[in-house]
Parts: sequence; C-alpha cells; structure tokens
Amino acid sequence: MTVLVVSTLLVLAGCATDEPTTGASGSPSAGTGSGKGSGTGKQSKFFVRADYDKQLALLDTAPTGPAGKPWEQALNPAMVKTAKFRKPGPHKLCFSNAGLNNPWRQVGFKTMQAEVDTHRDRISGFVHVDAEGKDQKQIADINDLLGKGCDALIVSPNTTATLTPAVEAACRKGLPVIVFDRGVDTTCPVTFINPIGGYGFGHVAAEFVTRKMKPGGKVLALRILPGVDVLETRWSAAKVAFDKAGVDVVGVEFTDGDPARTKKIVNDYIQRYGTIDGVWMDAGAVAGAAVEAFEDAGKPVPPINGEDQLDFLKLWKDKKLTAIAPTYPTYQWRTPIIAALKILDGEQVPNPWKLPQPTITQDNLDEYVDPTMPPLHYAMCGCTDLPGYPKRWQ
Amino acid sequence: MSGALSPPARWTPPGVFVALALTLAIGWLVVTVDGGRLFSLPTTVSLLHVAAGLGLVAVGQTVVVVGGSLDLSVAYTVSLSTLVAAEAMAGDDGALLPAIGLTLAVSATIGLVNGLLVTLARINPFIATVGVGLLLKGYLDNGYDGPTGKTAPALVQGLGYQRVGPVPLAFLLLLAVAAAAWFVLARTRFGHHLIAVGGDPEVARLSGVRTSRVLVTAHVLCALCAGLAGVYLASRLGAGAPRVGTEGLYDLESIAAVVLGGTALAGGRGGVVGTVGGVLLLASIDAVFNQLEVDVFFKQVIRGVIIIAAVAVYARRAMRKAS
Amino acid sequence: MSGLLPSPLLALRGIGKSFLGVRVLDGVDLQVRPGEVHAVVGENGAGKSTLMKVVSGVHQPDEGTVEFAGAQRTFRSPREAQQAGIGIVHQELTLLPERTVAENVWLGREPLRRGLVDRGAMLDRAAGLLASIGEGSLPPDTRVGRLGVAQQQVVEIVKALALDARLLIMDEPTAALADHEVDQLYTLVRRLQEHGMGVLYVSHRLKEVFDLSSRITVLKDGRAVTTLDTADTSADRLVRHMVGRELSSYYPDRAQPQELGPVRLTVRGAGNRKLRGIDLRLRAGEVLGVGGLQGSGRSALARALFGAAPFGTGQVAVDGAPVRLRSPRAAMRVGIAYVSEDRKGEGIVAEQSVLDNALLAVRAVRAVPPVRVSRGARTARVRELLAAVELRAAREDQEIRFLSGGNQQKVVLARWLALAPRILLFDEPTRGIDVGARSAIHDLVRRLARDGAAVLMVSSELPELLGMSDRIIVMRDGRIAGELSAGATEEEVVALAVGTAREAAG
Amino acid sequence: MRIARPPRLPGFRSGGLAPIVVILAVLLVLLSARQPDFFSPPSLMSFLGRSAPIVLLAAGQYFVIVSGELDLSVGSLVTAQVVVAARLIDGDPSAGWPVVVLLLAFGVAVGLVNGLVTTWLRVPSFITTLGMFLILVGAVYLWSDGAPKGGLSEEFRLLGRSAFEDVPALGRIPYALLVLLAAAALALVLTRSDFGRTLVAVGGNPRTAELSGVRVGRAKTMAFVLSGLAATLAAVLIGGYSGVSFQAGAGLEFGAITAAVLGGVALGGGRGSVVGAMLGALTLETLFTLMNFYGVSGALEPAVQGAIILFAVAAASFRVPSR
Repeated sequence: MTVLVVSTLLVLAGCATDEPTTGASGSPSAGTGSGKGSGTGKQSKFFVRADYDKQLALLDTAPTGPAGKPWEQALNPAMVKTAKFRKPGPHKLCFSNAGLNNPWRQVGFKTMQAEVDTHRDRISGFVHVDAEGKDQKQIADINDLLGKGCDALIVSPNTTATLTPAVEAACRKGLPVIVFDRGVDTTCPVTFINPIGGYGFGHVAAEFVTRKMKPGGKVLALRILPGVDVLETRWSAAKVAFDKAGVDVVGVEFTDGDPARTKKIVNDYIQRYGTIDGVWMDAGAVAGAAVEAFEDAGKPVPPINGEDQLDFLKLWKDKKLTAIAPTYPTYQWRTPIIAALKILDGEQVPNPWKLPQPTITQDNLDEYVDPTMPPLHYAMCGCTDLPGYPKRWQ
Repeated sequence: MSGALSPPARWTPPGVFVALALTLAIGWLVVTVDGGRLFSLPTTVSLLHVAAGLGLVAVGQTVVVVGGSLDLSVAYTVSLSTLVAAEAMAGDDGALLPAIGLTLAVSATIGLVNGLLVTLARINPFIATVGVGLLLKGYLDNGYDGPTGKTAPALVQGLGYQRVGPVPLAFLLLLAVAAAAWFVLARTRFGHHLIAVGGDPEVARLSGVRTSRVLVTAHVLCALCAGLAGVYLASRLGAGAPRVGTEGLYDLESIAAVVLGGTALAGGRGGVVGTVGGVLLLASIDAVFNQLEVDVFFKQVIRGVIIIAAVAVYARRAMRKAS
Repeated sequence: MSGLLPSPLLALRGIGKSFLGVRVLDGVDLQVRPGEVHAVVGENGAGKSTLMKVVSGVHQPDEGTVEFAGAQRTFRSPREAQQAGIGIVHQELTLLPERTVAENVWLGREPLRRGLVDRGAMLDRAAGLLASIGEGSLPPDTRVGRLGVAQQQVVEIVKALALDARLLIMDEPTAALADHEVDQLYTLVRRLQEHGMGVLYVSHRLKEVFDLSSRITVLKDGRAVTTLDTADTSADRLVRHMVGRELSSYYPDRAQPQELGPVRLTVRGAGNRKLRGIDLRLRAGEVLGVGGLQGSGRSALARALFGAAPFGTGQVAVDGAPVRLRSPRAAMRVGIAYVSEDRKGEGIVAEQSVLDNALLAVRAVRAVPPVRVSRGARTARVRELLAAVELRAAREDQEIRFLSGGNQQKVVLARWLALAPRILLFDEPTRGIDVGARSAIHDLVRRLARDGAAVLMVSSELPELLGMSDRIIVMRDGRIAGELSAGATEEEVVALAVGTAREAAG
Repeated sequence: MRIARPPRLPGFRSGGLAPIVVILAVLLVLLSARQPDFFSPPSLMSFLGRSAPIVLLAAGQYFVIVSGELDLSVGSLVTAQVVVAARLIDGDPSAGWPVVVLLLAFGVAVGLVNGLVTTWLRVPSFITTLGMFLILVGAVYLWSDGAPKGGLSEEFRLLGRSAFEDVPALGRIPYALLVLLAAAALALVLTRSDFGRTLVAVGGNPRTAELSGVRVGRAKTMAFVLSGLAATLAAVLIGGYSGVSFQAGAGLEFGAITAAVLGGVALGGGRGSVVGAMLGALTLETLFTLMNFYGVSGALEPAVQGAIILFAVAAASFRVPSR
C-alpha cells in the first residue's frame, strides 16, 4: 500500500545527505530571503547558512591525496590521532546500514563489499545489518552489533538526529566508530566521511539551469519526497540560487520517484504554461521520465539536471541534451573500509573526511557513459579497479 | 492468562505461541550452527525493543479489529505523536508529563474522528481510516522537513534505554498496556459490548448496546495506543520523526500481528494475548534473519508466506469447530 | 364489564409509520393488560413486525402515542424500551455464536460488581433462569454456536426474561420449534402470565393463538381491523378477518392412485453424520411428506438428497440409474431441485433483482466462463414462470428483499422450475408465509406433482403435512421412524416422532 | 472488516451512478474553468490515454470486490510485471510479444493463487493479497537485487507511449486508449453475462448461490484472475508510458480500490457497477490533474485527496432506516 511505497521511497531518497542538520555545525537559521514572487515558497527550517557557504567553497577546493583515487582524497583535511585504536589484525568490521532498497545504496554496498574483498588478508569478518530504512530498527541493530565483538563499527545513519543517541552509546563502548553518508549530531565518532553534500548538489544544478535557460524563463522543480533532510538541503540550496537570480519557478512538485507520475506532472505543466524553460531535480531517479514527457509533448527538452545514473547519461548523450549531472558519488562507500583499517593501524585520518564531489558535464560525459552497465548503475562508483568488475555490478 | 474465563482469553490463542517457540528454537539452532548467538543480551534487548514499538500499536489495532473495524491511519498517528511529544517537551524534563498528555489528547482526537466517520458517516473503515491517513500525511508532508523537537532526557533515559535485566522498560509498558486491554475486553461492559458489535452489530443493537458509542471508543483506544507508541519512539529517537510510523509500516505490520495472533479480521473473535504473541513472532523472525544477515527482501517473502499460512491454519481450526 | 378490568399495561393509540413514503402502519390502536396474552395476527406485510419494532424501540412511530405502565413513553432505542421493562423475542435469532449462553443472555446489561462485569453472577443467574423454565440441563457457559436451533430459541427467550420485563413481545417464537418444544413454550408463557406479565404474541400458527391468547388483534394492511376475545371466536372467522376467505378447501386434492407414475427416486441404506439407514422410494406425481421433530434429521434428509450435506454411505438411484449426489450441481444435473427452509439465508440474494434471482440457477449451470450473454429466450421462459407462480411484484428489476415472504418464495420456486426439475425437495415451503400466499404455494406444489414431478416436502406443521401429503414418513434420531398413509392423524405422526408408538415396521 | 449494506435512497443506491457522475462533473467544470484547452481533443486524448492503467485496474478490482473480496496485490503485481519485462526484454526488439504473453500467464497465475488461497484455504482475501503483496515486492527486489536490470525495448513501449497520429477531428488516439476501450467493452459484456450476474449473487449471498448450483469458489477465483489480467494490461501500458521502475505500481491497489468505492461498488460485495468503478478511477485522475493546474502544493495533495474521498464516500453512503 501507499505506506510501503513511501517507506521505499525514503530510502530511495536516502541516497545522499549532508552535514548534521543541527548541533555540531550550528543550529538551523531562517535562511535567506523569503523568495517572494519566485514561487519557491518558504525556506526550509533545515537550511543552515554556515554549512551552505562551506559547501559552496569546497566545490572549488583542490583535494589532497592520491590522484585518480577520489575515494582516498580529502578536502582541507584536518587529521586526528587514532593511536589508541591500534590493534593487531586480522579485524572484524561491523556495518550498520540504513537500508539497501534503492539503486544508489545497492551500487554503494556492492562497492563496499568489493573493497572488503581487496583486504581479505586483513579483514577476518565483515558483519552487515540492514535497518530497512527504519530508525528504530537501526538503533536496535547498532545495540545488537555491540555484542558481536567488532573491532570497528561503521554506521550509515538512516536519519541524522534520531540515530545520534545510539551512535553515542556505541562510542562509549570504546571501539572506533566511523560514520558516513549522513552524519550524526555528535563529534564522538573517529571520523565522519561524506562528499561535499546536498547544498553543493542543489546549487550546481540550479546554477546550471539558470545559466543555460533563456532569461526570465519558467522553471519546474521536481522533487522526490518532502521531509527528507537529504533532499531538503538540495532544494534549499537551489532555492537560494533561484531566488538570487530571480528565476520564475512555476511549480515545485513531488514525484514520489514514480516515472509515470513525473510524466503526468510535466505534461500538465507544459499544457498549463505552454512551455517550460528549465527543469531542476533533487535526484536523478526520474530524470529520464521528465525528458520523455517533453519528447511526447513534441517540445524541445529544456536545460535539465540528473544524476550520474547511466540511463540518464545515455539519454543525455543520445539526445544531445543540455544537461548536467551533479553527483553524490557511490565511491564514498569504499572510504569507510579504508578508514577503518587505517584507524586500526593507528594511522591518522581526516575528520571530517570530505570527499570530492565531481560533476558530470558535457565535456567529461563520454568518460562516464558505459553502454555495458545496467541503466540504474551509478557511473561515479569508482569501482572499475575493484575485483569482480563489471560482473558484480551488472 | 489464557485460562481465565473471558472468551477473548479463553478462546485459544496459543497457536501463535507454538509457532513462536518453534521459530525461536529453529532460529537458535541455525544461528548457533552459523556461529552466532541468538540470545545474547544485546540481541534479546533489541528484539524486545522492536516488539515494544510494534506491540503498542498492534494491541490498539486488536481492539478495533475485534470490534469488526480496522485502523489504517495508525502509522501516521504514530509519526504525528512523536512530533507532538518531542516538540512539546523541547528537551525539558519539566514539560514531560504535560507533553505526554498533549500527545495522547491529539491521538485520541484522531481516533475520535476515525470512529465518527465509521459510525456517524457510515464510511467503510478501510476507506475512512485510509482517508484520515491521507489527511495526516498531507499535514506532515506540508509541515515537517524532517526530525524536529527534542525529547526530554529523562524520558530518553527512562522509557528509551532503561531496562530491567534484559527486559527494556518499554517492553514492560507493552505488557502493562496489553494486560489492561485484555482486562478491558474480558471484564468490562465495554469489552463485552465491543465483542458483540464485532460479532454482529444488529444483534448488539437489538440487545440494547449503543453500538456507535462502543465503536467510537474502540477507535479512540486504538489511536491512544498509537499515541503511546509515538511517545515511546520519541524517547527512543530523542526527537520527533515525521516518517517513523510509515517507515515502520506500523499499519500493515500491526494488522499482520493481530491476525497472526488469531483474531478474526471480521471481528467478534480474538484477543490481545494472541496479538502479543504475533508481535513477538514477527520480532523473532527479524532477529533471526538479522543474525543470519539474510537479505531483507527474502525476509519479506518469508513473512508474506507465514502470515498467509498462519491465517490458513486458524481458518481450518475454525471450520473444524463449526462442524 | 371493562370497568372491572385492570388498567392496561401497554396502550397504543393511533400508531402510524411509513418507510420511503410507504404507509406500513396506519392508526393502530392496541391494549395489553397485565397478565394477558394478546395475540397479533395478520398476513405478511400486514405490519406485525413493524408494530412490534415500534413497541420495542427499534423504530419510532411517525404519529400516535405509546403508553406503558400508565405513563406516555417514546422509546428512542431498544435499550430504552428494555430499561422500561419491555422484552422481545425476535423472529430471527439474535444471538452471537462465538459467545456463551450467559454472555448472550446478559448482553447489553451485564451484571456489575465494583464497576466490573460479574461473571459469577452472570453464570448463576443465567442458570437460574434456565432452570426456571425447565431447561436446567443447558450449561450457561457453552458457546451458543454449539447449540441446536431449538436450544438457541430457548436462550433467546431467557434473554428476554432476564430483563425481568413486565411486557414480553414474542414474534413468531415457535418458528424454529418442534411441537413438543412448543408445549414447553406454552407452559412457560402461562407461568409468565401468572406473574402478571403481559405478553404480545405474534404468530402464523392459529392453533397456538387459540391455545394461548385471551384476546386477538387482527392487522390488515397496517390497520388494526378488529380485536376479538379468543373465547368467542373461531379459526374461520379469524382467517376471514385476515384474508376475507373461508378456511375450507384449504388444501388441494391429493393425487389419485392412477395419477402416480413410476418410481423416480430410490434410496437404499443411505446415511451420513446425521442420518442412518435411510430407505425410501419416491414416485412421480406423489407428494411425500416428511415429519419429525426439530433435529430429527428431516431437513438433513432433504439436504442429503440435494448433495448439500451428501450421503456418505448407501445407494441412490434416479429413474433406476445409480447417481452420486456429491454436490448441489450433481443433484441438479439429475433433475433435483431444493427449496431451503432458511429463505433469507439460503433462498434469495436480497439485493439482486427479482429477475436475477429467478435466473440464478439457470445461469449457474451454464454460467461457467467462457462468457455467454444471457439468452433472450431463456429470460422470456423465466418471465413466463414468474407469471405462472402468480408473483406479485411491482417490477422484475425490483430488489427481491422488498417483496413479501410469499412472493420471495414464489421467485425461488420459479428459479427451480426454469430447470424443469423432475424431483423437488421442499423444506418448510410455507415457513413464515401468510395464509393467502400459503395456499397459493400449496396449489403450486400439488400442480407440479400432477405434472409428473416427484415431490418430497418437509414440514413441521402437522396440518400442512397431513393436508398435503400422499404419503408421510416420520423421522426420529436420523432414522425413518415409520411411514403413514394419506389418512393418518396428527396423533399417529406425533407418536412416531416422539417414539411412543411401536416402530412401524413397514 | 464488516461491511454493512443497508438500503439507500433510490438515486444514491450504492451501485447507482448518480454520486460519481456528479463529482466527476464538478471536477471537470473546475478544470475547464482553470484550463479551457484541457478539453481540446489532443489534450483530452492524452489524458484518457495516460489514465488507462488505473481505469483498467479499477475495472479488475470491481470483479473482486463485487464478489465479496479485496485485492491488495495488484500494485505489487504491476511493479513485478514491469521489472520482469525489462529484464527479459533487455532492449531486444523481437522479445516484445513473447514477453507480453508470458506476463499475461504470470498475471493469471498470481490471480489463481490469490483465488485458491482465499477460497480453498479460507484465508480472508485482505490477508491473502496482503501476503501476496509482500511476497511479490520481496521476490522482485530479490530477483533483481535491489535495482531493475535490463530495459524495455521501444517496440514494447509503443503500446503505452504512442498513438495513431493525425486522426481527423481527434488529432491523435493513444493506443492505450484503444486498449482501454477494448478492455472496458469486454468488462461490460462480462458483467452482463451469466458469469457477471452470478458473481454479484456470490458476493450478495454465497450460500444461496452455492445452493443454486453456482461454483462459488470458482467464481471468486475467476474474479481474482480477471484482476490479475487487468493488472498485467496495466503493467504493459505503464511500462510503455514511463519505462521500468520499482515505483511503477506503487500504491495502485489503493487507487483502484478507492476508485471502485467512489464509483459506488460496495466493499463486501453484491452491489455496484463496473462503469461506476471506471468512472471512479477517472475521477481520481481528474483530481490529480486539477491539483496540478491549480498549483496545489505537492505536499498538500494527499490531504486534498483524502478530504475529497471521505466527503464523496460519506455523501454516497447516505441511508435511510430499513424495515
């Protein structure tokens, strides 16, 4: 029923995230101008100006670390000592996963498993528990894992605020805790790994659409679901950009990640406004459907953004779209394993560990289009050098 | 308990407990062979916590189902309750009780609306509660970008994480609520009237039962239980979460637990004892599969099969009783 | 003399009630004195049940006043009526099979102790009430679902008694009772009478009316035609008031020996969970009556022959050819039709039209997809049949539930005739049907026999059984206790049914 | 759950079309007020075309509901069909028709299982199809480990996506619309056939039907099979319209049931018309478009939908006391 659906979508939406929404990086602020007339509505109370500025700055920062291995690189790293965690191997790593039921997390987890395989000599066991996108289950899971004699605990939280207590409890156990993807409202984990984040994503896309579109054009913003921190930050950044440029956002609609629904919405908006000059999306899931809607309506496809999923990239290449694909790279799933091993060796690691967040543009599009990979595969997986590629991901 | 006089209890629920025992036994065996431990302290605690959340909702669901109705809006009621609680507390222990009061008041109101739609407006419960669910969804989607509010620390430490030996406070709360519900069904006029309404509303009416009033009360009680579950989850999560209810699939899972417990979906037969068993069964399956790290999708398939199989068994038993 | 009489317990004045503009009750006056059994008779649709529902608070009158125990009352719900002291034994059972006898008896007014249901008191007092009407053997903590219809009827009555009501309404209380149980009911009613309780007694069975009542009010088309003192009236007069027709020539002539055809149905040593050693032969053109007490197996026999509750052992042959009656379909295939005693539950589809109901069986036997659109010819045939059974319905697309019991039964009959059956099984064909329609049904049954059908008719009403049958078998304990010829007397039937007579060996 | 079906005022007899026609008319007026060119042939055609799937599902659901059951599995079935099709076709143009045949077979199979479990094992269809829902969703995720594989060929997608172009007067006629019209005609014939009428009898009074020689179990099973077939057709159209996705069938079972109830089909069986069900579906789609045109905030749409459903059903179930 609808409920099941929504929950699936949640995880689907959970495909990316950003800084903790409160606490550590300062409490929420009202954000920027109310955006009168731009039709973008009121700013999300999750918008945190400080984080927003930080992320935009990071977009132009040069990463440090081995070239060509973005998953080992870091942006302005601040190293932390980990000597107290030094331990002789082999190690047992435990991973509490927010969920698996969406392509992004599937690709990511396969990448993580492959990464583990490359260290088989040093990793004696890898325990994975899937919280199925349920906060309360993940809290129970973490508590459960604490009884399994793990040497290090990796957590990909389902929700920032609500998982904090459980993570703190884990920290108190004294084993190294590594958090990635979403954060938690506490500094107790040894490191928090994730790419630049949602503000960056939303901003890049909005900025591109604004620039390529005819001045004063009409923009349709398509979102997956309301109320998911991840997607809220992407949207709130886009909102800032649109408000600043005074873009006319004619609609902000929710697609539930359903292509059919998406096509219907786009269809109705084309009919209502005669033409739509730009499409902004908070996730790539239904980009293909949006493009189709324009084709079926016999209209030129306006500037649009997607994500690094191959179906969109192919479409983009074949139809020669004016498009951009900000990414929230799945290669970040490799980093926690690497970090864990470093920590257990007592090596220093960056905290926070900010990974670069490349954007796919017309110029580098061809590098990422790979016709042999499935349509929902994420090009930015950084998995080509891992054992079992490409089979494991097909 | 099941030895007591009242049909809801006398009428044999324990089928589900046999299934539970088997699940745990086989589960324990497999997990041990697999090199894990099913009954380690943390695992047990986790299991009971999962059961507590679902259990509170399911007990409420039992009350409406016994009355021949059902409530598909509980998931949203739960979410809303976490928010009301956490926002009202705003991290202040002083606001604890008023906040809980407010939460229960809000959820009771939702139950009242459900009840009136089903009785006064004569809308089929399925449609009525789904409709109310949509209304709540709209409110939540529109009003909340994500987790808000802060649960009172006292509540977090208490209800959220405190336990007696391996048994979390929350689970004791569940047992208390279940016992209360059992008592209400077995020993109060309302309980007797509710079962009668579930069995045959016309008969109840002709016997002088105020059917509407009874059904409305049942819906209020159900919503109250959902509200309580919301308070518990708020204590667990430390904040209000606008999606925790739908994420947890509390509407469908609660109904699943109810029917696993042997309560007839048509109403008039069943009770909370079985429901608690059903909840524990679902939680145990969770735990076992967790230990074995089995793919969750596979687990979903298994669940589907188990639910159907269980009800099929009850149906067979009922037929035998009839002939 | 009325001056000497005690003031009325219940006084209805000018009661009127309409549904959807249909006038169901019209200015009804009626008085019940304390300790009086006041019978209400009338054809179906005369408004009896509605009147009872008005008195018991299920419906509220549009006009007129209800005066109870000297005070004017308006009962907004059954609850209020009960609290005032009006109990009702409903025509159709109003019990919960999943609940115990005690729980059913006290439903709606469970005895409390310290705010909680006092289960002890419930059981004790229920047991007491049961004992007081000589049903002490019935344990009050058994699930009602486990009881037979007759026992359930008893529970129904106890339920009404438990109100310590001052007025008891009995709406067709004997519908499901066998004769010896009816006697028990008599003693019960008389006991209540002695305690000064007033009884409103609704029944189709004139015998009961005369046995029990002191006064009789006749309803016709929603009006109270007259109220008679039972002492100085007769069945004929009563019926004339009800239908304006003499009681004489009540039953159609029986078959003449030469009208009887070959043996249609033969059963040898057949049995199942409810029946043992059934042997019978049914000839074309005859009406074989089946008597016996409730639960004696008379209905089970009909259901077995129709494959609804099939025989497990023995042989059945139709026209000499052995057949296995495993299901209704199987029975229908060899030309057997069955009219159930439970018209509401097993006879009609209440919310479908008259035509759909009449077509149901024809469709069923051919209704297995792949799709076939219903044939005009077939429909035409069914229309003829509906006319043949003298159905009185406004329109054929009218929902059948708005028809009177008699007309509903006619539609059910037409449904079967559409299959041109050669063997018809009737179980209580006239239960709950008013006198007028009743004789029409009887005529139909006989006419079918004349046209060469073999008819087996179960009836718990001795006059009907004796009046209709060419031959009678009486059931007891799942066996055929004996067979009687056309001229048999009520006494002979009862003797066989209760087992006082020596087994009629042939 | 219990479904009471007392008599209604003539115009508002459940199964009567009056209420749904009124509602639809009102929505259409509002629509034309905001967007006059909605009624221009091309836009109307494409609207009808894209609405075809849900209308089909509503028709399928009618047969199940009128027979006294409920089918919660259609949504998951649609998803499963689309995903399966994508993986089997995997862009191969020639695979189209064979796969369609396979899907039809699969749809029939699922309907068959639903029907047999419900009729033979006496499991309430709510539970049967809920279990089937879990099983299908779990299985399809499992089979494609979490992400749909392969892709639909353009040829396969024609049916759901393309149209006869340059049709005089109408401009273009989507193939989907033709499929719908054909299916609708078939459904209409079915409801008027012996099978259709007996099915209503089965829903109205199973005992009577059985004792009149109707194979009740068989009839109900057929209804589930029809629902499965409808779901398959819907899947082909949806897959064609918008390609492969796990969201393809999300929530459709709910939509279909709501549509049927809106259209005056009584949950519990025995009353209603297939036309009403299909009009109900069209009404929901109109409402959706209406909200897009009026720019109702996406977050509020569920609330609006919920309110309208509650209002409509309440209005339609207005009733008078029966004697």
